[in-house]
Amino acid sequence: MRYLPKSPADRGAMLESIGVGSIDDLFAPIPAEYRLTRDLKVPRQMAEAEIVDWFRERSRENGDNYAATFLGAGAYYHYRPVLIDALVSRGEFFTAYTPYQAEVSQGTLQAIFEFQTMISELTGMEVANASMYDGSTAATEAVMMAARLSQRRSVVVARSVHPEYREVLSTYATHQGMSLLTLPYSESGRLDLKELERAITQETACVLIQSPNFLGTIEDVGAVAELAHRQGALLVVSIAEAVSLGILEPPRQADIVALEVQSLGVPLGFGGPYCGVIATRQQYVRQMPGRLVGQTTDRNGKRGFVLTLATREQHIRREKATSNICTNQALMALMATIFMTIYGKQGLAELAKQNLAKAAYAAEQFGKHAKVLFPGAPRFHEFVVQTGEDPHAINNRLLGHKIVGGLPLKKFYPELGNAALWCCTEMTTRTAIDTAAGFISESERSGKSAPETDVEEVAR
Amino acid sequence: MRYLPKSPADRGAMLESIGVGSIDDLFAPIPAEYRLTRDLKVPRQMAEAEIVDWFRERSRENGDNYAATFLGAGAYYHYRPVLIDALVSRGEFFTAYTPYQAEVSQGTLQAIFEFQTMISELTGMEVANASMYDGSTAATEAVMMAARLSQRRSVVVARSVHPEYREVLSTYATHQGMSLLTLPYSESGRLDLKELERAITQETACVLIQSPNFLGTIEDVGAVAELAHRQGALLVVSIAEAVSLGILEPPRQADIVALEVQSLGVPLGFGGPYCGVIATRQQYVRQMPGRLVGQTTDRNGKRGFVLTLATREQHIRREKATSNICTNQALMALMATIFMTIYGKQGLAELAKQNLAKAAYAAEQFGKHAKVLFPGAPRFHEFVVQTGEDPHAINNRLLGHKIVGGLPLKKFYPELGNAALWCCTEMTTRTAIDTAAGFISESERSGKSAPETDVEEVAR
Amino acid sequence: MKHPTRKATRHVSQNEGLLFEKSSPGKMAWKLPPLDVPEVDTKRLLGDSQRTALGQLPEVSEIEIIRHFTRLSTWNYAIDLGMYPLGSCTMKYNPRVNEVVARLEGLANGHPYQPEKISQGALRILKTLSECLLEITGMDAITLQPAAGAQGELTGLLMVRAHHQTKGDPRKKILIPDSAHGTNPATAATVGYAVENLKSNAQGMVDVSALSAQMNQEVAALMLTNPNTLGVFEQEIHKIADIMHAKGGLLYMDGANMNALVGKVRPGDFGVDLMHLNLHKTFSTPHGGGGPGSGPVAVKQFLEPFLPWPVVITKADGTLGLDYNRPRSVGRVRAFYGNFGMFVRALAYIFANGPDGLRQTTEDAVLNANYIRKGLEGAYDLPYPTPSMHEVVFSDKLQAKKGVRTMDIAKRLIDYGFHPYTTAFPLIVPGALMIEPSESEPREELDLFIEAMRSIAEEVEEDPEMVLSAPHTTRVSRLDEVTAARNPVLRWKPQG
Amino acid sequence: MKHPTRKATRHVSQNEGLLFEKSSPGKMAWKLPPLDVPEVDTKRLLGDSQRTALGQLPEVSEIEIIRHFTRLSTWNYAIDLGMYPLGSCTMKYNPRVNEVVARLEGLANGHPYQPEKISQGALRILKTLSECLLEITGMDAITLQPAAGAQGELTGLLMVRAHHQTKGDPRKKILIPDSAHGTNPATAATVGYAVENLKSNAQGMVDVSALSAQMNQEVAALMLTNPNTLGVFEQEIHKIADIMHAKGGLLYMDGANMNALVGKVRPGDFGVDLMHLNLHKTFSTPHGGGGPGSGPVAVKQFLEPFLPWPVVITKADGTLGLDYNRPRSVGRVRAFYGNFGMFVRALAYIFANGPDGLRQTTEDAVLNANYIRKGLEGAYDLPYPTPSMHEVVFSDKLQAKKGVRTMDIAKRLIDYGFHPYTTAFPLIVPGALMIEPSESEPREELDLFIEAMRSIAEEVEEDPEMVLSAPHTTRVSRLDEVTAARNPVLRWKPQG
Ligand SMILES: Cc1ncc(COP(=O)(O)O)c(C=O)c1O
Ligand SMILES: Cc1ncc(COP(=O)(O)O)c(C=O)c1O
Repeated sequence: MRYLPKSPADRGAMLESIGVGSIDDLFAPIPAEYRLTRDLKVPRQMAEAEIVDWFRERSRENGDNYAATFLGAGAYYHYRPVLIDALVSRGEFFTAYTPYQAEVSQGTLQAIFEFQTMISELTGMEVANASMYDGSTAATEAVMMAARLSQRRSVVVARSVHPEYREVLSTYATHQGMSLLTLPYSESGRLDLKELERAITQETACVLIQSPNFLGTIEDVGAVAELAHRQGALLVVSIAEAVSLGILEPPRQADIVALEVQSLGVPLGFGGPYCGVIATRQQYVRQMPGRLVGQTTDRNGKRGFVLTLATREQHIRREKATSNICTNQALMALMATIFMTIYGKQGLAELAKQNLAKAAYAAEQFGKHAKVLFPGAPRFHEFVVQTGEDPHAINNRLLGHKIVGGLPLKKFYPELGNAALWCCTEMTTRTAIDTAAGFISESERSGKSAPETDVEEVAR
Repeated sequence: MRYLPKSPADRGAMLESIGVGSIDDLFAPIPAEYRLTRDLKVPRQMAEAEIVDWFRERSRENGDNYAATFLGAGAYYHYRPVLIDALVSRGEFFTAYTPYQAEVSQGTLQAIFEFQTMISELTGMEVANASMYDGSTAATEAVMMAARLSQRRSVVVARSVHPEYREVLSTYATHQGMSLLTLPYSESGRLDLKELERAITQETACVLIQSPNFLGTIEDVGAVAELAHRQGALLVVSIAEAVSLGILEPPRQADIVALEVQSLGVPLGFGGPYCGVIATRQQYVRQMPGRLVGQTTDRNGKRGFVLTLATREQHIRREKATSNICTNQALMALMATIFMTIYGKQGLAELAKQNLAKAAYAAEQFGKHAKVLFPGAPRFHEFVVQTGEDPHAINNRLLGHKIVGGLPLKKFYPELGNAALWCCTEMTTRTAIDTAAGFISESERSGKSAPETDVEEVAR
Repeated sequence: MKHPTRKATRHVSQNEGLLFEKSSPGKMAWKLPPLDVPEVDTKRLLGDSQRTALGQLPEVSEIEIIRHFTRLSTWNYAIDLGMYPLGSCTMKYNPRVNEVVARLEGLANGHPYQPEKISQGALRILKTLSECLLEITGMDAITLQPAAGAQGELTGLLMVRAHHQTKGDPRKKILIPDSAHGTNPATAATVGYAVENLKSNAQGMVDVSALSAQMNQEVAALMLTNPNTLGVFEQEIHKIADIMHAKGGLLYMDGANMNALVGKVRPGDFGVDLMHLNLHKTFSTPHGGGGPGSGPVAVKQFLEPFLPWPVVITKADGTLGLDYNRPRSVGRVRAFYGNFGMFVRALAYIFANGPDGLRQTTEDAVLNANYIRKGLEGAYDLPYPTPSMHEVVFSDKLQAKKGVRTMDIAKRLIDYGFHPYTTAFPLIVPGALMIEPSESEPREELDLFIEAMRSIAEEVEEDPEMVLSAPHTTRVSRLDEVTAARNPVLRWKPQG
Repeated sequence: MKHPTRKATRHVSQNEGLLFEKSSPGKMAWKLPPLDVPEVDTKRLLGDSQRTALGQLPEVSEIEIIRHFTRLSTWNYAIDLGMYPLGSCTMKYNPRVNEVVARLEGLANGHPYQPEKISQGALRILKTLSECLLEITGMDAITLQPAAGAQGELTGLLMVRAHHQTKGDPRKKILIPDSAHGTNPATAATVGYAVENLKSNAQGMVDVSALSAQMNQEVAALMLTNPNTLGVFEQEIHKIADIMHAKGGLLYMDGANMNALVGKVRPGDFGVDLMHLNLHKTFSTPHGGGGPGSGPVAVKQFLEPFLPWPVVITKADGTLGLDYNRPRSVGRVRAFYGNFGMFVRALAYIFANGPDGLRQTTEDAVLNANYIRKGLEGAYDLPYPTPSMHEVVFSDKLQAKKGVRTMDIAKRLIDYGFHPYTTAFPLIVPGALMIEPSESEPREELDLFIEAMRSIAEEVEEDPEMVLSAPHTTRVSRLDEVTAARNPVLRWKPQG
């Protein structure tokens, strides 16, 4: 087998030096009755060329030749500068372990320190950790952290938070005896502040909102923060689209920010690996989950970096740890670090502005033919369009033109009827927007409303 | 501009420290009347994404989705193990210069030393150089080297040497006052030995043959060597398909071997960059062109490698140098080194054997319908097929099935009529062979012989 | 260095500051294509939500970025550079073809919500990998959703809980051996269980009679690592399973050490009810300096209804789809379908190996560990003489007499050109040296390792200070972790 | 080190033997797909031509190959690690996007003989690059075929020869300034010309009156590097051209130093008849540890008929094609069409820059060289005080008094974390230090370089032995080149 660096002679000599007659002697501790005496039924050993071919075929079956996509909803298609893969493909980065041994891991450690710094700047928080699994678990762990900090067990969640994030929160919270109260969005697509005021009590550990939220609207973070803080509750803000922070005021009033950084240079990759991160105030850092890198000095006073505050973590604190997380998403955090470095202060603002402009144009074009919901609040690069016809049907026709339409929302928000969430980024060309607008216009003009059963479920 | 690491402030401060008022002061030595006062008319600065898109478009126009190719003729489509690009993409390799400063270039130097060793082994020669531009210039320079060694000026060349190699030789030889005599191939597709015997004289510096030759046949190197050596001429053997050496006896009787190593892991790349190399006997090394790496020791007796025997080269010897070559094809030599390491002793033999088997099968299938020329001599993985119809026409139909047919030979060997040179490698599937055989059979059965003028010139 | 090593030398290495220290206004590494839609008035669109300042993000050029991260990278040790014998981490070769296939256009750019009809490739990968992992573990059903081992544990314990709840018997406790990894108790706590410690016996295995005594109707499951963190196979695994099952408890296996078992024995065959795998250990996906990982959970049939949603199904028309309609499911543990990129890599690894390669891999991993064990016996204390599988745990008992502890030996190993082993784990071995070579080490590298470790043992006798003050060959000397934790500096700030 | 540097430190570095020393029968890194056609009897097919033994090719596994070449790579200095101020080499940033586009399927796998109708993409690249280079040089026609600068020179001189021959006036000599690169005279000799040296004047420029005197009907051309190898622009270029043209000679320009001119001045505008470019210098294609390069030759219209075949043409139907029907052509200088992969990269570089970027690049290159010159004045002898363009040449005159020569200073520079400059070239400067920073260096790196060079100058005064015995920080100390040349060991051989 080509990955194994041994010749038959090597194996023989090693067995001899160990003092056993055969390799099976080393497996003697396994009770004989359980030992496998047959080959595993997995595909036969394949040549490299065969492996590449097999996956190429899968890639082709997976829409590798689509011209445009209007899908967002927590996973965003941005341009990934080629520097990212060029750098993360260096073996010294991607084949290294967690930097436990600082003296031979300064590369990873310094890069994480830079990540923590940039995320702090981007979110307007004081500190950030080294990463969480993704945006959904970051939001969930942020809520747990808020519960520990506030010593309270009730959580108020906006319904405009990503539905799958809410599902994850619910999974985790259920078994911790925490109660979740989900609040509706208002006419403007924002969390209903009146409902919120009523819902928050002295028992409320925190309020969880997302901004821009799942419906594309930007929440009034200041107002929510005030209502939360008035009752001693913390505010946790989840952000699924990190590029938005290039042009949107960060949620400085929040106590904890849970960010998904996929859009900063991490491939869409059919949903993962992505990279969550938690940022917060300095004072809360000892309740923060996840790894942290800190600056220190060596014996000669030279600057260096180490993993620190490990007493929060499972390998030291075991059942009393702030989280069970161990392996995290370091390589994706490195991708994001490189992405943020490439765009920098100016570029990130310009990038976000292009996203804003593309979506504004698209909303305007679509709005000529169909209803763009929630016009009352500002948005970044996603918006909800309501059509007469089921959006699955429109999308099916668009697919024929190699364009993937917006995400039909019926599954998550049935009350919105024939609505879909459309997203534009710097990758969305005017041509694609105009084409999609054409299909929507045609659908509306012909007054189509195909029965849903005829339509393939094009979004899950 | 994103490649330039300067801020406006940096530039200002630097000008100030130099003591000039503006950048244009530094360009004062250029007479004013010649200075360009307008923008160059080249495309405007493009974003990285635009650049990628532009070349993607070109890639698509360049047959990026073809299922199979039967083209060989000096450029061979073999599988390139992914390790090659993973390793040569390390900046330490591809962004380094020629290893002039040995103490900070041991990586490149050791790799070249390994290349020289493997090429020596592969060709059956004693020493090999660090690389030449390609197979054609390697053959040409080998002939020049033979002329220096023999102190003679006449060269005998087999017509079965790659036509473009012969063109290059002719270009170089013309202005050196060397005479070239081109000898025909015999019935078997090999150099006509009787003609050779007659042609070689005491004036003959060397005989140049290629094996396997351009027509796919393996030359009788021993017999040619004997005839050459009998008259004190040297034998230069050009090898365009290095993979053949996995299963073919190397030309040990040759004095100089000029090899093209493209097929050892270098991409087809529309003809370049490829990588030539010259191998020879130890005693001839001081007349060898190109760079050489030698083993030595440092001040503590530790093994190390350096560029050596530089007194042969242009930067020391100027007009008396063995060649004008300076920059060579180091990175391609590294690719070949990695390729040879991956396949190794056993793998290279097996690889060559698969090539042999594929071509044998194809020749058998094609031979059922059309005439396979030169059956009298052994061949490796190329063979000439003669059809009733112009092969351009058959190829045109095959193209419609995303298969690129063999190379029509009329341009190079008009005497062969409707002949084409077909090549199979380990990449050629049985399906592709059967499909092509089907088209040939169909062509022959329908007795087609379309007038050539109707047919697009599908090969150049 | 007293004992010179054949393994490493010192060489000139580039310094590099923080990115922020290289930043200067107007430098840039980006350019956007011209905007093809009308410009917008940001203020008008965003009002108060408009951001005015982007803080301290750096401004640098492309070449500076290449150099910055290239230089940083050269300060790291990595599998690509040499043996990385971290016990419990299975640092094996990360095949390059995995990286290539994971970056294929349709896989790297697939959107998780794209229509099923253009997602058949990705779904096929999920399905094929699932089938392979089930065959390898001997289990019946699987979820690929968990992002890492710890989240696999969590998913597993949620299913344990759901199982007991469904039976109307919500239990309270999880038994965990004292040798277990920290994520085990941390996970149990996260799921709301009380953790009860299980003491190991003198062989480093589960004390079966103690287990018998501790096992009762309150216990939901035993979380067992097998081979355990000493690298020891639980030989009485059948008894353990029986004890658990007899009292309605489940046997959860932490599969972090599957590299000792693949192709040789299947947990599903020896009584395990559910388990997680670490694709980033056993199945060669790269660690990436700390992640990503992937922690699929495989279960026996009776637990299948509790798997997180969605699950991959074959639809009536033969195409693949995702089923969200799973009323008894524990729910979702992360957004989308898991760390898909790792599935691609793990499957490519399985393809490259085939059944024969997988078995040989396991055999070589065990061979390597035993070779090291043999090579170091005598020089280091072996607290548990029980046969080793894929890793071996020594202690610093002999060296501690000279005041040298496992961490010191680890640091000194760096000077010999190696990444250290795992220190101070498992907790049942005071001063542990936990060594896992994996199958990826040639004999040559193992010999150098043994030579280095023996040389250090001699140094401890002759010149302990040399070891205590190690490393001596790195660009920074030993770093002050205490101050780092006492006054945490977790981000760069502009001077002044 | 007496004067510590901020630029570099020492760090642990892996040793690695030769591949052959790791080989063991039965190890492998390859696997072929199953053969889908019948097996063949090799002996029957090949007879005596069958090979029986493959010699000493190594047998190793994949992980060993990755480690071998990764370890080797870490022993190299590279542009990606820092400034690489080799004069005359233009070591600039090699953009990563170039590498990506050069590897696109249709370009990387395009066969040189594939039908024109599926080669339109490649031909379009040839054409677009040709147009850009013609605009940049101010010339009329171009060939991209030459594989490197030296082959460009050869192609150019062949055209010079063809030009004179066509006129029935085959000339015999080429004039070459004494400051020229070795390839110039070597090429002239290869083409069968006699070389006549042209002495530089006190400013390091062509001595115009000497040129006048030497120029006659025997002289085919002057090969001029401009700026020349001292980094000096030939200010009397118009006179030089006039002198050549007046006597029927041609002005050939070695364009190795085009990085000083692009976007600021065009050789075609100042009297050059033909010239070559080095895409691997001016146009950012990577040097690859010694190649590949690419040396296009651009000419004035009257030389167009002599260009090597084939040339790209636009056909009647608007598609592109290759024209081989070139009766007056000098012929072919290599197989196929040149180093196509380098064309892709060079064009990507031009696209990334645009007209403004190209000009700014040139300005920054000249700015950097002058900044270094200013920074080192006084510390090192400047033999020619003429203004510098993109590079500056000092001499070791001051240091030679202490017995320290340019090569010693170069080796010491390694300890300061830099790759040395070019030593001992051009020949007109005894003990030359030829420094070309290129535009890719940030001010920070230039300051460190100046600091290092000044520090070395001080060391020469205080402790010359420190410099003479340098480098001190590399994994090997100074290597014995004399023995290497005397007893050449050019390949590994098995022991015994
Ligand atoms: C035995 C054991 N269990 C669990 C884990 C946790 O796995 P992960 O880091 O993937 O969350 C580890 C990881 O080191 C481990 O070694
Ligand atoms: C001035 C000059 N001319 C010619 C050459 C030769 O170019 P190449 O190495 O591409 O053949 C060089 C290369 O260093 C050079 O510096």
